[in-house]
Amino acid sequence: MFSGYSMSELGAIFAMQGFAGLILFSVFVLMALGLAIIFGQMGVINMAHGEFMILGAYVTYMVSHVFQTWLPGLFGLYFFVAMILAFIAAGLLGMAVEWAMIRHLYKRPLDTLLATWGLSLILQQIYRSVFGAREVGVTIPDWMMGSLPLTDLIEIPINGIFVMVLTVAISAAVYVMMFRSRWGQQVRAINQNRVMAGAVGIDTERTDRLTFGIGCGVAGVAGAAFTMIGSTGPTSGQLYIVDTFLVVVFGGAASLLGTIASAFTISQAQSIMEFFLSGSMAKVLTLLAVVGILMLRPQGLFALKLRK
Amino acid sequence: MSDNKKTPANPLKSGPNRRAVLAGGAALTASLFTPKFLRAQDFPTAAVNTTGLAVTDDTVTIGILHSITGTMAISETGSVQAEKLAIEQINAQGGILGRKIEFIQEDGASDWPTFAEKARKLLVNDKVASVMGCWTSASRKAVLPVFEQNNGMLYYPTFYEGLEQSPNVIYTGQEATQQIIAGLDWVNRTKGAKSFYLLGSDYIWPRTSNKIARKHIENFMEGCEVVGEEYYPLGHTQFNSVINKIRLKKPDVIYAIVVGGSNVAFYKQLKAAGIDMTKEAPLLLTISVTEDEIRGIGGENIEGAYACMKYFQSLKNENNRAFVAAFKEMWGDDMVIGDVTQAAYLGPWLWKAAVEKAGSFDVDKVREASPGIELPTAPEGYVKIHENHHLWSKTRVGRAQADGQYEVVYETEDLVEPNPFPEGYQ
Amino acid sequence: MNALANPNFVLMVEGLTVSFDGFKAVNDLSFYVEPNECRVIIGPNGAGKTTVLDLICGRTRATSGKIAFKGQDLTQMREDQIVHAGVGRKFQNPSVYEDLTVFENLEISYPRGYSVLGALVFRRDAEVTARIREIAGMIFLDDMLDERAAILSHGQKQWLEIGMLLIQDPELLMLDEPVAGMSVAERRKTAELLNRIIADRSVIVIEHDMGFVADIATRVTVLHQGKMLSEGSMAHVQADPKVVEVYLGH
Amino acid sequence: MKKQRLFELDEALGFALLAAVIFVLFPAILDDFRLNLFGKYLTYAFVAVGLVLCWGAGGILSLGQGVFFGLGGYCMAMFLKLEASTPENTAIQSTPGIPDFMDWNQITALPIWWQPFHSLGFTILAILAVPAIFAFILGTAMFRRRVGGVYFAIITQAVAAIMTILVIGQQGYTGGVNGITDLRTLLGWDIRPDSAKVTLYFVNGILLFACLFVAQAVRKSKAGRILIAMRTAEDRVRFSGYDVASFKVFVFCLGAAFASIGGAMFTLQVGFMSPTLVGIVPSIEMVIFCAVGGRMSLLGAVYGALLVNWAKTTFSESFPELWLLGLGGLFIAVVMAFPNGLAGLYQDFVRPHLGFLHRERARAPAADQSPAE
Repeated sequence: MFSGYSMSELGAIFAMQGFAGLILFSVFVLMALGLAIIFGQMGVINMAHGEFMILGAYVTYMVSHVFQTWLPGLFGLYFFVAMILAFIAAGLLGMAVEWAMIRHLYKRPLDTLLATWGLSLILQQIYRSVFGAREVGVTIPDWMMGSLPLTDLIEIPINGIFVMVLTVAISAAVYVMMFRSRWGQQVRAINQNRVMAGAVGIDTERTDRLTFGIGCGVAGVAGAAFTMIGSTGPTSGQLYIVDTFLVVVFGGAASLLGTIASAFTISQAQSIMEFFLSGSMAKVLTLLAVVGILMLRPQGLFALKLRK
Repeated sequence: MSDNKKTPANPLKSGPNRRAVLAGGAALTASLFTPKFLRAQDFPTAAVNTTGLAVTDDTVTIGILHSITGTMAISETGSVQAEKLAIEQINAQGGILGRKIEFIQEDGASDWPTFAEKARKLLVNDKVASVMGCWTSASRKAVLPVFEQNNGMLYYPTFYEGLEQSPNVIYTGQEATQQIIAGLDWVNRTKGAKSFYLLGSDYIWPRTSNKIARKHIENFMEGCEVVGEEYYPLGHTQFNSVINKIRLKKPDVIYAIVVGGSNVAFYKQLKAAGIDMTKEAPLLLTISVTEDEIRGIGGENIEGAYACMKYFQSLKNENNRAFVAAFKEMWGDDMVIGDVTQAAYLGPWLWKAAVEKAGSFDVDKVREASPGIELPTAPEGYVKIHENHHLWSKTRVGRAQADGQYEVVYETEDLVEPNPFPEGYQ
Repeated sequence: MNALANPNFVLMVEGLTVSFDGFKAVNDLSFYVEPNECRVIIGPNGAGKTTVLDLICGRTRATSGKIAFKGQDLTQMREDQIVHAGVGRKFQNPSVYEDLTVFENLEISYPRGYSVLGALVFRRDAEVTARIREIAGMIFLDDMLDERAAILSHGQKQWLEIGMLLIQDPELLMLDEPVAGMSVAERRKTAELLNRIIADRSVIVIEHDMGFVADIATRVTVLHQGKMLSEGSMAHVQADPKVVEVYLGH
Repeated sequence: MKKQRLFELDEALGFALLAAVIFVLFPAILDDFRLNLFGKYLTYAFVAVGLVLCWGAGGILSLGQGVFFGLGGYCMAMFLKLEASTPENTAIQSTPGIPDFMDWNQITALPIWWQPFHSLGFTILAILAVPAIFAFILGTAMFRRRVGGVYFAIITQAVAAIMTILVIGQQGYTGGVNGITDLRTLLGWDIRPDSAKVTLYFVNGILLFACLFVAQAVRKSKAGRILIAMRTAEDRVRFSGYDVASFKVFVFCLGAAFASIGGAMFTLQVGFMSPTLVGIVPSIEMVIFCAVGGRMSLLGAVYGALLVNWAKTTFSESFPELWLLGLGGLFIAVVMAFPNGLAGLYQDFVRPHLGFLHRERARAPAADQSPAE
């Protein structure tokens, strides 16, 4: 398939395909980070993760309208406001859900799965009632929708760079929170031994709620960012859920580093296969490979071998 | 943001702005249609309804069967709205054979077995005289045996892949050859396009349409070739790889039949990757993006792309102006109307014309009367039902504007004959 | 000498090592258990006592080393195969089936119908019932056969689990802290029970209660940080200065 | 110590009551259309019964039961489609005699793996064997490596996603999104008229009872008790000499075969099979049927499937926009407030008033404890 192209063309294509893979990688990390926090640290399966993301997208949509109406001069910057508000909105909803539902189910992880699935249906219907059944069009500031021509052949999409920068920033923030802050210490303590953590004076209820809220908040930011590349509709969240879970499980649930590594592996595999095969087959083969590897290595790529 | 608020939760209650709608309907009627005020007593129920349909002395009941929940609700909402508008307008004119139309709305819930179940319910339990409904081919295929077995009448609004001709369905949208061939010829003739990259969501309509496109390009268009053909799963949201492949192949035309949520992702990523469609290098031609879809994609992201279908909201004729005005009166100013919405609007009117021609609600008589039915009042212009139950219609090419509307740049001179089983394209 | 084939020992452990992410929980451990011997393993917390039992019964896989039971290499066998070979193991925390009755708990351990098909066609015949009654008598639960195991006291659960092992009549019985958490009365009854059941089989016991150890042990192995610190009779071990240092220093 | 019986008195009465409801009550009070709908609901009950064994008894939650339902459904649909695709019926095609969707996809000869489905015998065998073999491979791979709980759930969910994409993507062989439609006769017997649907309803009911009896027999055998034992103390079972994985594989295969029978009956009753029955959403909905009925109770699962689907039809006829809220609320309510579903409500509120039925039983059976996790 490469006959008839010059070396520079091929080089450019491979560079751009590599970049496409990196964008996909960033998207996967963004999708999965929130879930990795919730699933990895709390053992809760949040099937409504996609709906929390879409909440972030709808917040972005509303903020864009507010700016268009009242602050047209600052429209180019609304996206940053939208992401902060998306984090807050999704985070608060997450904390409310934790309080009302999840905290009663910590000992029954499979039941959290069913309950949060129910939640996702309810959220979908609420979105549909509030925002309509149709997709909404989120207007992205012009500066974010262009591309940077590097050479004649290589063009780098700015929104791709934006997603990557955002991914790095959020990953770094999560890392700092998990491994450098008191909260992170408490979360990890609770993850290892809930009873003991409570006994040494950690407010496990508050920490749980905060953790769940932060996980959902990160999902909200991801949703806000995805308005640049995807659709915003009541059921759009479901598009992400399987990929997201596979990334987290493949990485080894308890490990944030594992999540990032698995996002990298899956995205590169999919991106390379997409280039050589048809899109549908690439997807099937990627999923098959992930499931196959998980069967051979159920603890995921980066799980620690623990003494039981 | 507010269209759903305007959707009446209970279909039997009328929507808002009833008076305005009636006025709109009346305007349409007055300007375009010579109303024949038919009185019910001239058509005794026993005579016009010999098969036990839900027809009384002053009402006739039909069904509306679309998804209002699930993933397809995004697309089907417009069809429901258009069908309700047509029913309101027909009732404002005095109904059909002096009988007001009442309707029972069922939710197919984007689930094909549910469509079949609801279709059965409408035909068997509710005995509706006809059904306006379905959107995806899969839902139509699911209900088709139900309609054939129970002898119902379905008005199906979507442009689709063809390869079907049921005595129990009137296809008010275009079949694939009607929609595809004129557009390909046009882009070759006026833009000099020689190489095509075919892209689609992975299911039967894009695959069949691309098959027809490929056959046409390879067999009937001199010196033209297909340089790539690619399918992505429904709901796929990452298109950077295919965009790179397109760059590599440098086609003159990207022929895109992406649907649903994937559409939004595809056009946003295309724009972000620096492929400016207004430069038309490559040119993008689609048959799957109506004004409805542009709302989700954002006009600024698809500006400059060409779409090939039979109807655009911006069509400049009296019928369409009245239709658009009435539609916005009923459902709100921020509504847009796409090809399928317009085709759905034709359904009740075509049925009315056939019933009146037959002088009966009986499905067999309506079917017999249907071929040859003309509708000069159609927003898209004159249409006529073909022997094969599809519509003769013109095909048009529109260029997407930043405001989300299409500017019509081409329309076929004559009506294009529907040809659901095209020779030479199999 | 091929230690694996030596018929004088029921169990041989040689050079046994297991590491978790570099941490060697058991380090180059060797010991031998003779027929009808009661071996008690003692040692401070974290010495690797439970891990040794896990390794023998197949719950944890050895990094290196050999474990042979009557000439069979246990390191290559599945847990259930090890059980069939004649090794029984009781867990530290009583592990019984709380949703089932005492009778059903014992019945599941009855050594017949191990395969799926066998379990489907298994019939509760007179022989099974008689044997379960006999064991229930031994473990002081003969009047509780129809109770759900969930309502048993901690001590009764320990007995039940011991009973579930007894019904299989293993040649090597491994008990992890069988009297932990028991009342004085229960403890006395348990000692009596253990003394009865260790009579005609080899037993490995992990225990902290030195009085209890002295009561039952044939030989004692002292573990410290995964390694063998001392081995011999109770008196020998108690006199060993290394052992004294570990325990006093602890 | 009691004698082992297949049925306790109250269980026997429960079975008899369900039989009365399915075989007498419904046909008596429902018109043909509704009866056909309930027949469709009953096909989901097969899946729910299988899930009671896997999830309720064995603690294995599969979110991929739709795959097995679909495999059974597609096997049956392939047979029916071949029967419907006679050269006379398909004369209009470029290659007469093959299914219409193959012709649309330029396939000119029947694929080799479709050939055996000309035979009803082979088809019935395939309906039972294909899902069981698939479940065996999947289960062996996972249970041997001790994948369980949440991981198993997510992996089976991914399998459902893969299956859907595959079926849709290979539309020349599977009919794609549309599925396999326009099925007409079974060995010349027209399955479309109402009279045929009524017959199929009874066949369906009889098969469901056959599955219920098998499930009851498994539960009452030592294997059933081992499953319960595994749920609370898996290691203890393992160190009592059982190969735990093989028991899990067994119930998983059994559940898969039940689901598959349900799928085949679905195809017969509804007249087509499509990938919407295979994917993630239907798979999770099938779990909720089971949860509503009570994950421990075989009969509860049947009532759960009937109740949820009946509610779905009724609500979506009257309040389509509220239906999702209702369904979502049902999920949450069942998990939070009624973890044992209908069967739990029966145990707590009805059974105490029926003391005479179970006087001989000393204590309540295992079903009233909280769900295992």
